[in-house]
Amino acid sequence: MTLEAVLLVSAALFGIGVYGALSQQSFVMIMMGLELMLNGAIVAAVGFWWGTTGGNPEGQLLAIVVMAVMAIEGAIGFALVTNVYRVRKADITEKLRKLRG
Amino acid sequence: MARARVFVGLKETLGRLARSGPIPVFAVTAADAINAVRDLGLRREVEIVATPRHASVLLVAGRFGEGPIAGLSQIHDQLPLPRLTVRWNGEVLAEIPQARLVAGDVVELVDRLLALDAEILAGALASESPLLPDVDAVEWRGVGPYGHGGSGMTGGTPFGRPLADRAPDRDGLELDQLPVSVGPWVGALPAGLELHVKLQGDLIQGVEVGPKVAVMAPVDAFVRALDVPTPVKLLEVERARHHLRWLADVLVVHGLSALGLWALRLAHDLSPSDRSEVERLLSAVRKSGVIKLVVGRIRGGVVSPGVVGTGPIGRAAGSGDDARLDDQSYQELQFQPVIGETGDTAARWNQRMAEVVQSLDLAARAEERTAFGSGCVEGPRGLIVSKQPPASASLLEVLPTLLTGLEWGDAVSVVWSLDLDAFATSVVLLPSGTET
Amino acid sequence: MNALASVVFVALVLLVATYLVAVIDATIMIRVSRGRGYTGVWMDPIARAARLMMQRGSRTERPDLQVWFLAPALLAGLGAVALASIPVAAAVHVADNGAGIVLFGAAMLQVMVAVFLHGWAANSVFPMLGAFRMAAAGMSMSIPFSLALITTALPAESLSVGAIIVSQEGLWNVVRQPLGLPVYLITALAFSFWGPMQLPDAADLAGGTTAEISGVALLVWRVARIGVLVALSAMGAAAFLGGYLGPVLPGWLWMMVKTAGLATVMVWSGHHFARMRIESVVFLGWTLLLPIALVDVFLSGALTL
Amino acid sequence: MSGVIDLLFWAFGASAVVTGWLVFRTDSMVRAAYWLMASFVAVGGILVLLDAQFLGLILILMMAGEMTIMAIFMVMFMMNPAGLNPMTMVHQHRASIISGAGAFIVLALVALFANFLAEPVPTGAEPTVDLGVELLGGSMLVFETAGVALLAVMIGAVALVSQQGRFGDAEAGSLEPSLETEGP
Repeated sequence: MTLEAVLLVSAALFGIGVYGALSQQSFVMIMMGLELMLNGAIVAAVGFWWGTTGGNPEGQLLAIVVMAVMAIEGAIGFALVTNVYRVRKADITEKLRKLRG
Repeated sequence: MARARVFVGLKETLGRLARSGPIPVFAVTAADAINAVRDLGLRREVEIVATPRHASVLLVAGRFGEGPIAGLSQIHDQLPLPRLTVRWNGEVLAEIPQARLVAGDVVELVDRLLALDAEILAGALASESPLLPDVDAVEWRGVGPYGHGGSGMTGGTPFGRPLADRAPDRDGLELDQLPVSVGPWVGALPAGLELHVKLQGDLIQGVEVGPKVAVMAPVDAFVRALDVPTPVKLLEVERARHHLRWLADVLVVHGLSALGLWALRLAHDLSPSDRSEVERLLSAVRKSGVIKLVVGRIRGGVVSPGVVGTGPIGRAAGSGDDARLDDQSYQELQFQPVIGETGDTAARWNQRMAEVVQSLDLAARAEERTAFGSGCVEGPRGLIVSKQPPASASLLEVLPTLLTGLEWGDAVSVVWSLDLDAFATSVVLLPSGTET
Repeated sequence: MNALASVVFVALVLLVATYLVAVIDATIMIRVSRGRGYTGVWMDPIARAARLMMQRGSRTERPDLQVWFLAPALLAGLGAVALASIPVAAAVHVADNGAGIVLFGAAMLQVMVAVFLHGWAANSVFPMLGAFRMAAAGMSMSIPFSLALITTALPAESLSVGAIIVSQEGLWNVVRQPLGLPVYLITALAFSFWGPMQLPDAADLAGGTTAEISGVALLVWRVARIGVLVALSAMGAAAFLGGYLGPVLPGWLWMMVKTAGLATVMVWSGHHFARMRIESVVFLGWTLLLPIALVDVFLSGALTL
Repeated sequence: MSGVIDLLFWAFGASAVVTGWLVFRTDSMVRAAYWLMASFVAVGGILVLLDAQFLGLILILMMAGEMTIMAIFMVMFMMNPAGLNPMTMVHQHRASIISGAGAFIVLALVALFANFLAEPVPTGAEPTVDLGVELLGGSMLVFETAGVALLAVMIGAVALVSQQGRFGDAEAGSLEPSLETEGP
């Protein structure tokens, strides 16, 4: 288990996340792509903390911040999806041509 | 070879062990067998289960009308192997000719069940094969470029199946509405009640009551009292027993199966001297919070006296109408009906629980008095008049308006609190058997 | 080798405890229902298990088969993982690493997932409603649950269950944090979906998520459900009642007694309190238990400082 | 021992990637949500292997709730969430594949050929304790900021979804947009 290996896994997760976020039509699936990208970011952050910082806890702190970002993304994302659906009856991006109300 | 022998030995051991436990039975009951099946549930050798998936024996009890019994074949095929069908006190079934016929009381039935179950577990008796072919109700076929069929992402009939249609809901969203039909034989609802429900999540958006199952009307003490003056003591004990059995059912539905079993035990051989025990049960029920914290919190489910004026439901809604008031011997006993106010679910619970005690009290003071016999009787569900459908029949018509807008759990509570006669037998038989 | 031994150990403990809880449940059932003179209590669970073992499984139309079969196993595994994070005696534990209590919490929150999948995969209406109920109840209860649990780590200044037990040498957490145990027990009922919180497998859903399964699947599900209850009771004993600490008797026996006590309380509640409405459960979790749990955290924090 | 660790790591890594990939390959929306959770659980395992037990376990703990919410949203908003009829809901597919692969390749190259300084976590360190001290010590401000941000988000989310939001009924001025593209 080397730092390179950890970063490879993180890169793969991030790549899949990019693919998902760009390719999916459903809002919720797009959010899943974003979550997957953040997932890769967490792996990378903890990997660096483990491999290069000599156990400096601020590395872990970064991962915690990423998790907070994840939660924020989830909450705001779901709120927006719900509201958009309520107002526009749209659940896929194609139904949202313009973002004006 | 050796492995085979070990396997057989293991099966025998399991079978012997299984025999020492209760036999899970799923019951399909006509109106005249409901109480018999309740008494069956009191026996330790038997356990009445709420879904055919958990049962080893399918029990079809009582006298049904002409024609096939709704949904019976599907239920039979839902029983896991090894399975067995027993027909109790009724004609041969058109759907399940291989069903074992049993006539007689609970004791005989239990003995027969034990014997048959032992044979099945030992493998001496072949398990019943399915009645219906194992094919999909509607053919699944792919349409369109991805097999999602028809118009765009949302719509069309994927694999020939219509999608749930969308409808506005209370959150201002427009979400799927699942059309499902429940019953007529499912543990969550009274026997014989079939509901076609539009569900949004667990919110009921629309209800239709399915067709009634044709059954022979039961002839109980109250029906006999239509033309024969009957001892007040007997009538009131029967009334208390009816309410206790209702209480047993609703307690089980609300997750209090132990208290429900207690109520059944009390109802089984009830006498006016049991009053203190009954009151102990009722206080245990009140302590369980089922009235204050569960059914008391349900918004809706109110039945106004205009819909049902008589019986516990009417009295719970504040109508003082009670045929016993017009009867001379009840007047001698200074009978005054218990009258509620709100007419909601909790009120119906309190009403029946109060009437149990009142009936036992009346029965204790009744001595040899007799009552009724002039063509109209105050039954446990309300006024019974010969040549007329029972008052409770009108409940089935108002069911849709009562249930729409409730969550499923609340809807079930409301349905049970009505003490529905789901068969709503419109024909009242006289003891002679001649229809009036 | 060591790993294998610990797996076997946990599995055995879980099985025995499950059997005992089933017997306790049957006993209370008999007592409450006034079924006098019944002596088959010890045999009853075995007989039922044997019957289920002889039953064939059942199929619905187009179920999510893999998920449907895996969900009971998942639930059982979660119960085992949770149990593994709890020391049964001084320094006798399987997986109580630096953050044992977080491991326990993670396993318990995954119970919600197992039940949801179990109900969803059946492709039938009652199981699906049960799944949604579990999601709602689990969501509302998870935060008070985690808070009440994590508060016990404050006096110990460590997240390891062992350290939490040791920190109660002088004074048990049930006294030090009087709000903790009630909140924990109520939320534990929700996560073992037992008694008043038996929503996903409720009778008004004709068995809920179990309405469509039979045979071994049903057996595994029931055993796993009791296993989760056992794990929750054991953690309650460890985090609030001082775990294996106690005079005279050996530690493991104390642990057993306390766990059995809490399990009995929860099972007893199932026969004496009616099933709550899902709405009340959500209301209870968010508006009552959450503030109480927060007060619990603040008080305990102040006391610890 | 390190052999076992490596084995576990590769097992977790592979399952994290594979399940992450399956998220976008399955038809059933509930499966998609829980494949994602499986990916997170595997990552949690990796974090535990990387001596960050607390982070790994808290990740698993968080994701149980979040992914259940995801699954329910999928069931709410997608037609045919059970995937009983196969469908692919993608646009600009090739571009997405290319950019995804590109991102992976770039990051992988960085991972393989950049040289990082090697200061592993000293053996015998207690990362959980250190993290706790750090959170409520040196980096308290960061931690508190994250907390406050979450609080703000909660309030904002509630304001957004509540039918009577700050700006009146959410229904106000709603109109069904057409799927046709306006203009050339």
